Amino acid sequence: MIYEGKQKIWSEYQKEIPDDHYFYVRSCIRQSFFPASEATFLDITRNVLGKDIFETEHHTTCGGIAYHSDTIPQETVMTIIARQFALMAKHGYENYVCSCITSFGLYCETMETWREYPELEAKIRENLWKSCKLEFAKPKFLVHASDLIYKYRNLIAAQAVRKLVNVHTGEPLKVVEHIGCHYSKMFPSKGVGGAEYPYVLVGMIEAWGGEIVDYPERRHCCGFGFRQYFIKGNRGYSLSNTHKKFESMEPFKPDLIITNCPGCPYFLDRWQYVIAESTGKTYGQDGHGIPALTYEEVAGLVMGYDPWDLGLQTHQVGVEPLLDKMGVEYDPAKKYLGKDGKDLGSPQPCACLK
Amino acid sequence: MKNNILIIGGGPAGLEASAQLQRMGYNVILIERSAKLGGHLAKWDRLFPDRVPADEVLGGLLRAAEGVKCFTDTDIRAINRLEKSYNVRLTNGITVLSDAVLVASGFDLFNAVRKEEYGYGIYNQVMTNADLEAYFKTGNDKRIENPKKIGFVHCVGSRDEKSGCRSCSKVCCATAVKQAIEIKQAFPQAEVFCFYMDLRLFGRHYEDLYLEAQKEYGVRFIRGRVAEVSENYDGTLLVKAEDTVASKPLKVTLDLLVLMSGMRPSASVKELGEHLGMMVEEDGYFSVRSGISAGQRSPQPGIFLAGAATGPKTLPETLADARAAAMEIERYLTEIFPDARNYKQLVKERW
Amino acid sequence: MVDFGFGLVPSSRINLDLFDKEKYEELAAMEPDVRICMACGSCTAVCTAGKFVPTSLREAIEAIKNANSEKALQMLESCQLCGKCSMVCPRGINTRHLILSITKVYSKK
Amino acid sequence: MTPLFNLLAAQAEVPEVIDRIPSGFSYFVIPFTVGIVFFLCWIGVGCVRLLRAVPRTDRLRLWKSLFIPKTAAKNIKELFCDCLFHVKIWQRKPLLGYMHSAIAFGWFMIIILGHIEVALFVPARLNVTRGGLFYPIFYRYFVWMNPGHTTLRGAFFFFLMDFFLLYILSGIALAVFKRFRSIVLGMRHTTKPSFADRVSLYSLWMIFPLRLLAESFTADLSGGSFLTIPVNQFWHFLFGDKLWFMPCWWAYSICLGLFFAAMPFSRYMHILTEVLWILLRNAGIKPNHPRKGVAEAEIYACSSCGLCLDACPMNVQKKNLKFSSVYFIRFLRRHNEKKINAIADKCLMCDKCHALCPVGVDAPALRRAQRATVNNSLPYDYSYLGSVVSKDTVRTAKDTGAAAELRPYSAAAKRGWTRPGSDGCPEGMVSEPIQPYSSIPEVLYFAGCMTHLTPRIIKSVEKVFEAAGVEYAFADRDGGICCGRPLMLAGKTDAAAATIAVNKKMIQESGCSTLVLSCPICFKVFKEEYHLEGIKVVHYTQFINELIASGRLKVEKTDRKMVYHDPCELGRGCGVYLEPRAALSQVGTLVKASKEYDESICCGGSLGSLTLDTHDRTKISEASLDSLLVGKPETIVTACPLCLKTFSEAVSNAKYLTETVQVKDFAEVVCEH
Repeated sequence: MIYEGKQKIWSEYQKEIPDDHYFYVRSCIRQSFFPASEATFLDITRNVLGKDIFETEHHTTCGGIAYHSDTIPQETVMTIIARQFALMAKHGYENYVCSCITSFGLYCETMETWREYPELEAKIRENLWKSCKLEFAKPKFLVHASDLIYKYRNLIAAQAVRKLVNVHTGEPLKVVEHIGCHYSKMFPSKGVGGAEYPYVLVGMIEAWGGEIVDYPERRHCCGFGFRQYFIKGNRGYSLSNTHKKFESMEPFKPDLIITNCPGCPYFLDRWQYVIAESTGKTYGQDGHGIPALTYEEVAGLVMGYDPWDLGLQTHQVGVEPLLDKMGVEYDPAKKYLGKDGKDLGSPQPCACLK
Repeated sequence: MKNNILIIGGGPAGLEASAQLQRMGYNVILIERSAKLGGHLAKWDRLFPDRVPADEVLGGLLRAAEGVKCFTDTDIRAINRLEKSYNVRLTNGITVLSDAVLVASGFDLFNAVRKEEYGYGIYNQVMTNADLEAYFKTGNDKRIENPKKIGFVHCVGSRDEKSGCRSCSKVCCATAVKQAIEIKQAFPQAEVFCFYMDLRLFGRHYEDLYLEAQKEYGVRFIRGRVAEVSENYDGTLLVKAEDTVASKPLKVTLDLLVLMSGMRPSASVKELGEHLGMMVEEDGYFSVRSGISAGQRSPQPGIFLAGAATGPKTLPETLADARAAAMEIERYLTEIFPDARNYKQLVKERW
Repeated sequence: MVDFGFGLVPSSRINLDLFDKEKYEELAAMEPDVRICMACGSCTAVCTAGKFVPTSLREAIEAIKNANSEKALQMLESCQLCGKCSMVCPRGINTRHLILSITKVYSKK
Repeated sequence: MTPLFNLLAAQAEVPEVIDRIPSGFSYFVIPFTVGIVFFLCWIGVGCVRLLRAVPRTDRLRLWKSLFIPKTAAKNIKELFCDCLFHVKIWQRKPLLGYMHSAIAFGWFMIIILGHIEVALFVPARLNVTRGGLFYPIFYRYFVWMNPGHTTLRGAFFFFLMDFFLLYILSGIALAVFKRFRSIVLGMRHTTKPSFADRVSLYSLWMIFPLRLLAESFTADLSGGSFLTIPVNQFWHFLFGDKLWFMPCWWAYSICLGLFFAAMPFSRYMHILTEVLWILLRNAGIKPNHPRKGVAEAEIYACSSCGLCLDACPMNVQKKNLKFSSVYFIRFLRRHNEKKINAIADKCLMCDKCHALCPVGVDAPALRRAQRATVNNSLPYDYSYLGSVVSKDTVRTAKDTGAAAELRPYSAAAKRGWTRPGSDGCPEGMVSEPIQPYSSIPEVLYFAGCMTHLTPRIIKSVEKVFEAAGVEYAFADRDGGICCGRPLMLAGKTDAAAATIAVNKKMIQESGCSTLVLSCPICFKVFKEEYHLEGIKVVHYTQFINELIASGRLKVEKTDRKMVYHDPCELGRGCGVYLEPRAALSQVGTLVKASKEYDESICCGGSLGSLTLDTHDRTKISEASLDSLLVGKPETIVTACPLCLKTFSEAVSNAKYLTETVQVKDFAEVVCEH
């Protein structure tokens, strides 16, 4: 690989990311699967870096899942989005940051559509007024939460207590980055680094001392694909897509997968379990899997958060080997204890996946 | 009658035209922005379909153009139209008063970096047709060390609206087949694949070249455009395309991938256009008086065009075009130009 | 092993890395014309057997080059060697011998 | 002048011939004896081995055939005509014929006469124990004439012997001459002799001159005639009385010995194997393997005379000479599997070598058998044939409504195959089986695969039928299946059988009384392999000729100059030469081709060859065209879709740009008049 070549491309796909004052919207999936990730995001940005990130309990889903599953029409989803924008305007913000890639893609799609068809935007305005008596203003800047962490990557690095380095060998950790398809494949110009060699996560890894892995199926979808997963009969396709990615990254022996999408960490994590249990194949060292983390979790780790506070126990693939490599001290006994210290109950041990 | 004629561009078209015009007794001034005459021809090793050495052809052109006043490393600073002729100031300080101007600004090769998905400049084992010609000329390129499997991608930057070129570059198919044969001659054990959308082997003997590639060299032609290239752990390339004949997606591991960069309008077109007040069409090439009956005449009286300045052309087409331009200039300078009184009238009627 | 009610789906992608060069060269030595097919499909269009079951020399050649000799054989097993294809082939491929040769080379295990 | 019976009586007292050497033996006979003994043993063993390889039923067939008067007569006739007089060669190349018959017949007579002499004069010597094996051969050495007692009878034999010796010598002379200038005897190419061939060839050349020498030396003692006596006197004149005749007799014997010893390994073996082959052939026993059993007799019957070299249409290119039948058979003898296959696949199966073979060796059949050994075992799946039904409304001159659609799909469906809306049949659906024929047609017309590539044939045939008011059904209007002949030609005999069975059913169900075919390839196989009892199988040339003859079809004669090309499968294949010509001479004037009838040159498009490439085929087409164009015809008429297509393409080659000749089909031409 010729690194300079990539830098040239990356330099052509840079977007303006304001430094502060954001209206934050959460992700349906992440709230339920990785609640700690969003909490960590807010904690880092607000408390550690002292940024103004506002969120309101009145915001709803963006409707993306329903939309991509062909259960609601585009106008409906646009009206929902319009309402979110209205909330942002109401609270006097013009920078919009969302935690979900599906939402991010959908916001981009919506704004592009409105740009192409102003009459549609007018119609949505009308819909929103009729339904909620609200007026909306389009955000001046639309970014994804990972864009923001990318923006702050060096600030974070400055406050980091450890690097993405194997403390035993001194080697940088081999990291696979996986961006959500809807982050930049639909609108390459809207993502940092474009669609072919996206930079948003690479930037973080480089800043935090890790080494990025460039494997053939890097751009391939994690396998979620909405319908492919929601209909059980199609799950084989979803699984096969994930399998393809792991087969492709295997020779590079990655220590960790970092993602910026709600679906990806979930599927890259859970499908490893399914592949292991149904075929006996595992991809990590000696029977372990490859931990698939969110960028907030990785950020949390380098900044010295307690792994269990980061919710790493909610992953199917055990993170302990990673923590050992990074020299993160943790208390195995506390793994399945909730905030107030009461036992959450530990999962059944797996037959194949350690 | 020693009219001055300024020829812009020292490639095959410029050289051929200047040789012809000089023979007709005109006073030819040839300017070339780069340091060397010959344009792309100077960088090429052998030419399709008969694989004649490019140097021989160029040598012939240069010999024929001997005695022509020519300035290399020279560009145009400014042009202003006098009543009939043009006053041209060159970057080397010289000013030329020329009665006719021939624009032979040629073409640029498509910058393969623009097709990110092919990874040119990013993966070690990806090169362009020009790189390969250079290898054939010099015999050294760190990317080529006994490759076992080699792929050629046709239409890189051609027939691709996303990379800003809807039309066909005309020469790449034949070049690809020629290079496939040559690389196979260099590495007889190698497997060679050509990924094409349509094989446009229109010229005489081109089909023979195609047949030879299949029959004698076992080159595999796959109808389908490479869509994604990525690098394997061992540095080899994983190439994905569709075999549209079998209508199935396809993947293959290659040691070397050659991109057939197409023809793009020369970068100089824009400013030249401004200097000469000449229109450039949507495709970026100069527009002509009439694509059929006046392909060498620009809309501007006294300004002529030849070669790839008016769209992709093969070498023989370019040379023929240059000769045609020479005839057009001769006609203009004898029938229209001299008649000072009715000049405007004649231009209206005959230009 | 756990049964989840769904599993990995085999890829339909052609993998040219599985192409058996030696066998192909054996075939080409027997009938060099296999190299010069340009996939025009004339053979398939006139095929006598093709009227009743999928029979296509063009597809067979394609299949072999795409490392799928089973399909190639299946595409030819109904052939009656009537020779219409040899009459219409623009490249003058010796189709009947090619068909026999393909069957010879690829049906022997 | 004493009457003959007195002479016979006279012999009683005074023998006419006296045993010169009482022992009746001399060492010089050893080489010959050894040779002939070895040879006889070889033959004996060979015959036994061969007959044991032949299946029992065939063996019985052979014995029976010997006693069936008809075949017996045929045997005798052919034995004389083919083996001794070489009539077949006479007919085509008289000089060559003379050469062969001179040597064969002459030698045969000398042997016979030699034995008769011995039988008459020294009968005791016929006994093997007393040298019966060699005595008659060297008779002239062992005896001398009782001076003054020579009779007319003796002189008569002397004369005959000398006469036949001379006859042979003339043949030998020609043979020697042929070695160097074969063209004079009408052969452009001759076979390359193998080592054994050379040995026996040269010894054969030597045998008779030496015999002349030897006998002439002893002519004054043991008698001679117009040839030997003068020579004898010449010797005396030359060397006086000292004649060393022993060396000559030795040399003579050695040559004979050599010849017989080398014979089994040389082409000359055919002299005897031909006999066996003729018997087997006339007994109607066919080879089912290219080498074993009957085939062995056949391949050893080949005289490698090389007539097939000139016959073979591939000989237009020297490089292809090595694929001629004579070499094929040579390799069969040598069991050279690789070469055998290569040659077997090249052949066009035009059958010309068979037609012109003086020994009647059916090399194409052997090649097919050879192909079968390789290709018959190749896998195939004809399960779909089960669903092939033909359907056509009977059409008469009046009714020309389009035929109902035939679409058997079950096979396709079985293999889960659907072709959207193919031929009006909805995707994947199987049109319900339809009754094959709406009413019984008088004539069933089967066009065949190839004819569907030459629609003009179909159009013309239908036009002719309608003009003649023929009630007919079109068996494969919507395309049927192959006739099976191409499969047979490729050696896939089982697959062919499967195909044939299906077509046979379809035809019998039609209930037609006559089956008309426009493709000779189909015609041959329908005639020979289908056994359609009660159905007349005719080629459209025959059928149309009949229509014209019977006046059902009116044609007017023009002075259009035409040449007729005999398609291999129709002419040599089925012996149809005259009908097409008869019909054509009704509509125009026929000119001759340089090679026609059973000598016509294959058009090059033949399905017979498996490996011949386009370039080689074009060369053959050109040779064939050149032969057809000698008479400067306006039109080349042929009666085979393959020939039609091949010629039509060939005349458009650069080579014939100047030619204005047009290529037409038989029916097409008939239509035009």
